[in-house]
Amino acid sequence: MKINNVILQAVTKIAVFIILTLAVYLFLSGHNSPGGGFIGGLVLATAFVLLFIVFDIETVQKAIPFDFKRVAALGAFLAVGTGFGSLLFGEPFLSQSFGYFDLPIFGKTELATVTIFEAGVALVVVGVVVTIILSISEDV
Amino acid sequence: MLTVNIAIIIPFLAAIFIPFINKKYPNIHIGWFALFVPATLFVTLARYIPTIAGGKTYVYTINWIPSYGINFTTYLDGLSMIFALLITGIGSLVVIYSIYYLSSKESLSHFYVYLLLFMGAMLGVVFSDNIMVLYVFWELTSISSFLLIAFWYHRKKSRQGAKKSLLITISGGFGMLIGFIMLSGIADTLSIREIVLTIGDNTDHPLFLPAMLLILLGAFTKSAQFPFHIWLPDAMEAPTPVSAYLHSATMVKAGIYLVARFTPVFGGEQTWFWLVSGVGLLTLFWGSFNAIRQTDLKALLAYSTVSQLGMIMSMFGMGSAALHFGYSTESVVYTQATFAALFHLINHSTFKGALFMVVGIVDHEVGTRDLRRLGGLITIMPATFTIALIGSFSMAGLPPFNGFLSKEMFFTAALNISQLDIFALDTWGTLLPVIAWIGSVFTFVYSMIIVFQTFFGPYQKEKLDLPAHGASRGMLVSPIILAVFVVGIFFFPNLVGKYLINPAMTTIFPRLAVEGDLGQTITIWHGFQPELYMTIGVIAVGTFLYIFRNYWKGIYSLFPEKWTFNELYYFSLTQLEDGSAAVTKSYMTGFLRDYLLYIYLFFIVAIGGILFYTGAFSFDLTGDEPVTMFEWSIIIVMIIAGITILFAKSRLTAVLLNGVLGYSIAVLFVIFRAPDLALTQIIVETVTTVLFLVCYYYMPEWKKENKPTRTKRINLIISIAVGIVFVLVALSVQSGKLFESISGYFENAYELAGGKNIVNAILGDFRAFDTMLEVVVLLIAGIGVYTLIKLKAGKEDENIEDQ
Amino acid sequence: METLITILSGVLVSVATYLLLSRSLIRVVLGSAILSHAAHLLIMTMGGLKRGSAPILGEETESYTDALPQALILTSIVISFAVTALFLVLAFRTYRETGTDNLYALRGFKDE
Amino acid sequence: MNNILVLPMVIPVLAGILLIFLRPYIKTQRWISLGVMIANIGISIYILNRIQSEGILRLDFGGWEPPFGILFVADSFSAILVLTTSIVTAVCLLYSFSSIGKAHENMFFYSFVNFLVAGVNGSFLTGDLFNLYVCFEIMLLASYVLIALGGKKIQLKESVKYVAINVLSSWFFLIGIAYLYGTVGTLNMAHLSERIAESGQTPILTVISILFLVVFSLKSGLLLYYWLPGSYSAPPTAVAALFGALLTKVGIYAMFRVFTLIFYHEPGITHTIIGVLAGLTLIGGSIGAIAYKDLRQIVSYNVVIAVGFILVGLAVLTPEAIEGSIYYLMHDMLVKGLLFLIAGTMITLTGMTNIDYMSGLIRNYPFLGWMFFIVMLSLTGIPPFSGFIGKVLVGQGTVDAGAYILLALAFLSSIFVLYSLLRVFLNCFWGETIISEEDEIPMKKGWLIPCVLLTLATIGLGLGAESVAIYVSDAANTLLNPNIYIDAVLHD
Amino acid sequence: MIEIMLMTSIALFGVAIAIALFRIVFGPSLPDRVIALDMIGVNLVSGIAIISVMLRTKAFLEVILILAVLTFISTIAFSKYIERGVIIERKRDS
Amino acid sequence: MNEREILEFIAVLLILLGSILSVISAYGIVRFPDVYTRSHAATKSSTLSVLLTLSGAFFYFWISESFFSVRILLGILFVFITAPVAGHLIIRAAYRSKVKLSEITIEDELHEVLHEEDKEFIHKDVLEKEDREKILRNEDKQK
Repeated sequence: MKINNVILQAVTKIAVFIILTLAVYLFLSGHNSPGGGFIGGLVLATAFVLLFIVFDIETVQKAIPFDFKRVAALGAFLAVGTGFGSLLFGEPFLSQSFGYFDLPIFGKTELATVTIFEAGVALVVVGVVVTIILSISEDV
Repeated sequence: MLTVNIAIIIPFLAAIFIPFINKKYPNIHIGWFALFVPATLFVTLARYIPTIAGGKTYVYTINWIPSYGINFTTYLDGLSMIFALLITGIGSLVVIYSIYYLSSKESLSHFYVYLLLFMGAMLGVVFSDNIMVLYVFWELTSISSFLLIAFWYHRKKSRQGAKKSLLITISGGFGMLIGFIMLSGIADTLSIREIVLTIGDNTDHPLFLPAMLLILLGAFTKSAQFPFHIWLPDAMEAPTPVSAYLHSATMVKAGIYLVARFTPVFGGEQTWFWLVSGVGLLTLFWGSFNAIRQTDLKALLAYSTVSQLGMIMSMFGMGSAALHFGYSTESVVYTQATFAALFHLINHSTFKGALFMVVGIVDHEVGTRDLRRLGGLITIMPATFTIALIGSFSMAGLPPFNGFLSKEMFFTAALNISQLDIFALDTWGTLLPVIAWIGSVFTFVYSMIIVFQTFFGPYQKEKLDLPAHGASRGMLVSPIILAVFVVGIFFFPNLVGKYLINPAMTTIFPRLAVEGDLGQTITIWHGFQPELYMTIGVIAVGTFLYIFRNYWKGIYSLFPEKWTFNELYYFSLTQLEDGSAAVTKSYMTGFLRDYLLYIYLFFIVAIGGILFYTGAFSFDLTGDEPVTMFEWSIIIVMIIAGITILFAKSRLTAVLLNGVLGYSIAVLFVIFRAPDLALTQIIVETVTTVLFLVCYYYMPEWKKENKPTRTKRINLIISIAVGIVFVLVALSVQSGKLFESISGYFENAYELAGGKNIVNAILGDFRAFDTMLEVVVLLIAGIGVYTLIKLKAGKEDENIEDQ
Repeated sequence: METLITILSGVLVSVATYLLLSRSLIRVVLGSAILSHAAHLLIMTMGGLKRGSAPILGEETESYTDALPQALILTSIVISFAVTALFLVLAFRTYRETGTDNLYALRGFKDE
Repeated sequence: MNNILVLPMVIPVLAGILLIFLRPYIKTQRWISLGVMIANIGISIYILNRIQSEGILRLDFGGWEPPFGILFVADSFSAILVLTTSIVTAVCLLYSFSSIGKAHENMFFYSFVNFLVAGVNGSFLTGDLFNLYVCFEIMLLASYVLIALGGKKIQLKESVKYVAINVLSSWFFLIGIAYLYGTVGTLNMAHLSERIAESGQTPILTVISILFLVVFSLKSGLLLYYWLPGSYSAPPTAVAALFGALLTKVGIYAMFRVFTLIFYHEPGITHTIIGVLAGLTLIGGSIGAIAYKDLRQIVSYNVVIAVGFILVGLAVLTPEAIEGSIYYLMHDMLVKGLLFLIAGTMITLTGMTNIDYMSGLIRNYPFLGWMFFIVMLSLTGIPPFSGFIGKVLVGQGTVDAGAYILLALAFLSSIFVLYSLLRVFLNCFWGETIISEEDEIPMKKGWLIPCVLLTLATIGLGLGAESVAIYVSDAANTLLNPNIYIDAVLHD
Repeated sequence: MIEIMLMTSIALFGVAIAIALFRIVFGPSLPDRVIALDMIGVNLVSGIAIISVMLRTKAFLEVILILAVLTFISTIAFSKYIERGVIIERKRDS
Repeated sequence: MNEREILEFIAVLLILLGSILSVISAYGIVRFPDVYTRSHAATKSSTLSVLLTLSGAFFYFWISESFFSVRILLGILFVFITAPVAGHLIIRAAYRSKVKLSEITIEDELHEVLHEEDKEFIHKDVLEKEDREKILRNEDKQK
């Protein structure tokens, strides 16, 4: 007997949208309020987890065709790479810098290398969490 | 003078080249190349005899590890000269002998490589001035001897003998190393010469005695002194040239050398005197006594070697008494024991080498060494018989062979020393000549056995493996040369005395030597003295015992096989293995609970113990913040949830309760003003819960633990104790805060790092390295999970690893 | 508060210890997860509790709580998550491969 | 700027990440990993020499002054260990090329090895206690995966225990850090040392130091070595060799660092306990080494003995003893790697693990046999191989300190090492040949060359002990005078 | 006044959580427990909201949202576990 | 009391109301006889309580600090959307896994539709996990 999942799937689509918004918000606001790469990444990962739970793996992967191992590796590469970036400028490893710029539309904006670092962190978190869950689930 | 250093290195270099030469000229017996090395060295060294006899010494240093004073310093003096000549001289003869003894089917290049290694090591031992370098070569002799004994390694007996010799000699070597370390600590130098110079001021150092004992341990094990002699008979599994070389002429004498070398350091001490001469005499007695019962010719020779080594050792011990006095006419008398020791050392090498070679010939030509099967060979191999006769009679102490001279001197020395009134000699001194005499009687008996059992009596052809025939000429060359020396030294003993022994005496008694001459003249005939009567007694009683040996052999059954030291060795080894297997398996259960239990016990005992031992526990509530109602309820919820996990009936309940714990901790983080933590905690908790759920579906249901009540009780006690220790330490830390945290600095995060969220500024900037690494940790876990699940062992991989 | 939290984490430690000492692999994994909870609470306590406001600058306050332990816990949470995940999967694989989750049956080397 | 300090750790990390992308290209993976190790050898030699001329080097990450940021500190001790690690890993990698198999290589094997090395090197270099914990975790996670990689039953069985025990020990580490932070309020090791020196080592600090002792005992296998024999005998040879050479050494390093830099004020308690533990470890290891007939077990217990031996040096805390321990540490890393490689090769060649059933291998594989012989001598401490100088110096140290029981145990254990390996040699290599010409599995060059390299290393280290003497004595000097370290970190 | 009201309400939430824990501990069926967990989650959301009000801080507002999201996810996960055993399916076909 | 304080008071009153509701629903979850009835208490009143509390908090921040919190609004929205679905799912799961109904239940119309295969109406808390494993293992063997 087929189990009807219409309600759940309908709600999930909205919920995932909310979660994604939240994830992006948390990631960006991390510098000045709770959040940051980790949490952003984790929330993003939970969005995926929700998708995997509600839909099935194949459907989700058709929609989001990433190899999450590579996503994780890319993230780690970014995180370590920012450290290397400072080597190029003769600064100590992992030196972060930040500055305030007057951008035409956004006004006074803070740009920091930390953001790249944090993006790496977030990617790793997403990649790893999804990889773990997928690996286990596929192993039946 | 570089020659000495080079003399040590040449054999090693030659050893490296032997396999290559062997490959290049496969038709020529490789022994001829090997012979070149000892022969050249012998000649080179012999050229120094006159200058050394003139009192000159040579020192040369090559730096090895100067930072720790370990340098390759060689020292050529009288003592090392004697040994070096023996090593190279007998070495040359043995190589010649071996060329005819070993057929070219054997892996000759191995044999000569080992032999040359040994030769180099041995030269290193006698030439080294630095005790650490001495130790280096010392162990090398053990190793090369091990390799030589196990030359026929497919034989079980060879392997066993090699193992025994290696274990005993290396263990003794370790003892010696510790002794050397202590000695260098006392004297603050590694050079033997300097130690000899400075040791006089340090004889009351607390480490002096242990150092002496440990160094003696090394010497005794190497020289097969009682009770470490057990390795030598088994070492006879080696090819006969090896036995002749290592186990009679050279390696076993390394221990003697060590005693001689350290006599100026330790001599004059009562312990040294009694240990060296006592053990020596005991070995003399025990070795000669046991030699008689042997039926294997080589084993007999092995025991005879043991006893002869004991004799030499005891003479060195007696001679050391002279150091107790300053130079005077009396003390010179006592040094003659040492003189005799050196003299007998040379003599022993000649006659024992000859005898071993004879036995090798017999074995080679007849195919057996069993005395019960041998007999009547005199007609078949007359030349061999002659050499055997010369060697045995010399060993028995009969004129006109060199053994007679040294035996006489040995008696003289024993008698002289027993007259002394130091070292409690007035009570025990008479024992010395008595034991010496008894040992000599037995020596006489077994010497006769060698000659008469082998060469006289009925010829039992049916018992022999090979048809007997005369020895090949080449094999006879070396023993004949040695036999010539045996006789020659008897007639011209003072040549040896003046050129070889006197300089060595100067080395052994440096303080006496500066005062006057220590040299002696050896006379063949010195009138009707007690020692002559003793010799006559030896011959009379010995002949009697030999003729009636079948009547008294029964006493050997008084010493059953089980009680020998040899049996003790095997027994202790098997016991050791079984015992350690039992012990190890009793705690290495492979059961995780047991392992964790050990850890927890260690934790409780160590931490709890120290906590109370140091009185570190303290408790202070005053700094605490007040607790509100909500917090109470959260904490109580957590405690209940935690304890309920233990009693949960299904795995899902447990996971759920774990989730409650996680979420509650998140709330606590909120209460403690840690928003980032709370966020992370709840998400991580959820993901973990999902993981648990995903995995647990495939795992068995949470069964009730069928553990004995006792186990449960122990687990409970341990858990509670761990919790208590944990809390006690935490409380003590709370009340024992010493410093303010450094984190005030981070409150300037906005100026320093441009972030208002301090925690994030720490993670992303101040301690970004941690974050970077933890990302890596996460990555490893992720990829690791993937590989764990994807890479499964195929059936074909499950072979050996699961035994 | 500090004492109370310390005792709470002590209880968690005891619970985790008991779980770790059990025979069933899944209990051991759960025990290891609870252990990390206790450690995090302890680190939090060591920095002092409820003093000052959340470590986010800009909110008008005179003092902030100690931010360093929070950063440490954050790192530690992630690491223990990684370890727990790996351990869990390992337990799972072990069960699939050997057919048991009883540690007594998983003793490994049989004596030759 | 000392950015070069971070390279021994970051290059492997980066390589490990890159190799994930290069998954299908196995050849490339091999050469990259090997290249990384060789680069690390060069870098660490450079660092080592710079330390001699400039003193201790440090790198503050992100430019944050200690004690606020994290930093890497390289003194001679760490640099020596980094160098040795790189050498051993390079050799083990070389061995794995021809032994580990496609399936493993395809499953990120080289990435994990790189991560493992990164963790090890990070642990050696870091100057921050919490960062040490993180580096430990990197190393441990990589080792968890490596030990189970392949998924054989025995691997899984042993890795479960290994992981459980290490999770517990990491937990102890974490609470130790928490306690220490609660008491002293800082994490930088030099700063910790300074603050503790200022306030004196109060009783509670001593208790905490014992907690750290528990942690590092677990990691290094000091008395708490129960996990070691099982888990070291489960993984493939190349991995086992890496473990045997590296893992316990990190624990030993940490113990040396912590108990010479931070908790050195109460040697009467802490170092006595270390001494007792070292003695017990020597006994337990010696007994274990002769208890089993399984080659892998014998080899693993030899690791235990070495741990006890090295820590004897820390327990007596005299300059000679520390120098001896450092020598022995280097020696042990090289030789244990070699021992594991040879033992693994023997098992692969014969398909057996019980030494009673192997026989006469030397006829088929003479080179292997002689290298085993050399390893045996080297481990026993027979000169002129590398174990000798360490043994002598530790002996001198114990004599100076009057620790005669430890001295006796240390040397007696060497006899047990000799006996256990001699049994292997006599049973397996000598005796009647059991492998006929047809059944003989040909020895691969790829197995032999790494062994030869390490054999040369042990001979070289033995004969050329003088060439490292200045580094070792500088390392010992730094360890014994914590102020040198503190000044370099805090008062520049 | 406001303070007291807030204190009362947070205490009441504590009581509610404790009661829900009773259901988790004693079951009897799994769905009972899951429902109770869901309820605890929701109550914690409220609790955190009150704490933010009490502390007059905006730092925890994210926590509220996240907690709500996660409660939802875990409830779904649990219910799927109960219903089918499998949480994540490779391909939905039943 | 000015206008602002009154508004604040109302906001806090909402919160208090929510808390009282939560206790009531907690009481319900203890007292009701079976899982289906309990879910009423847990999902309906509990959701209301959280909505009330969150609105209270939202208004409070809006009034006292004039901070219009999108996050709380999002939270309210989220709870509002998901709570019923969660309740629905869990009860469906309960029913499908054959959690027994209370003794006092009069009629079970769904039974014939969903559980026609087992007429005996086996009362079990959850489908036996062991059975599932057996099936799983059999499948493995077949492979």
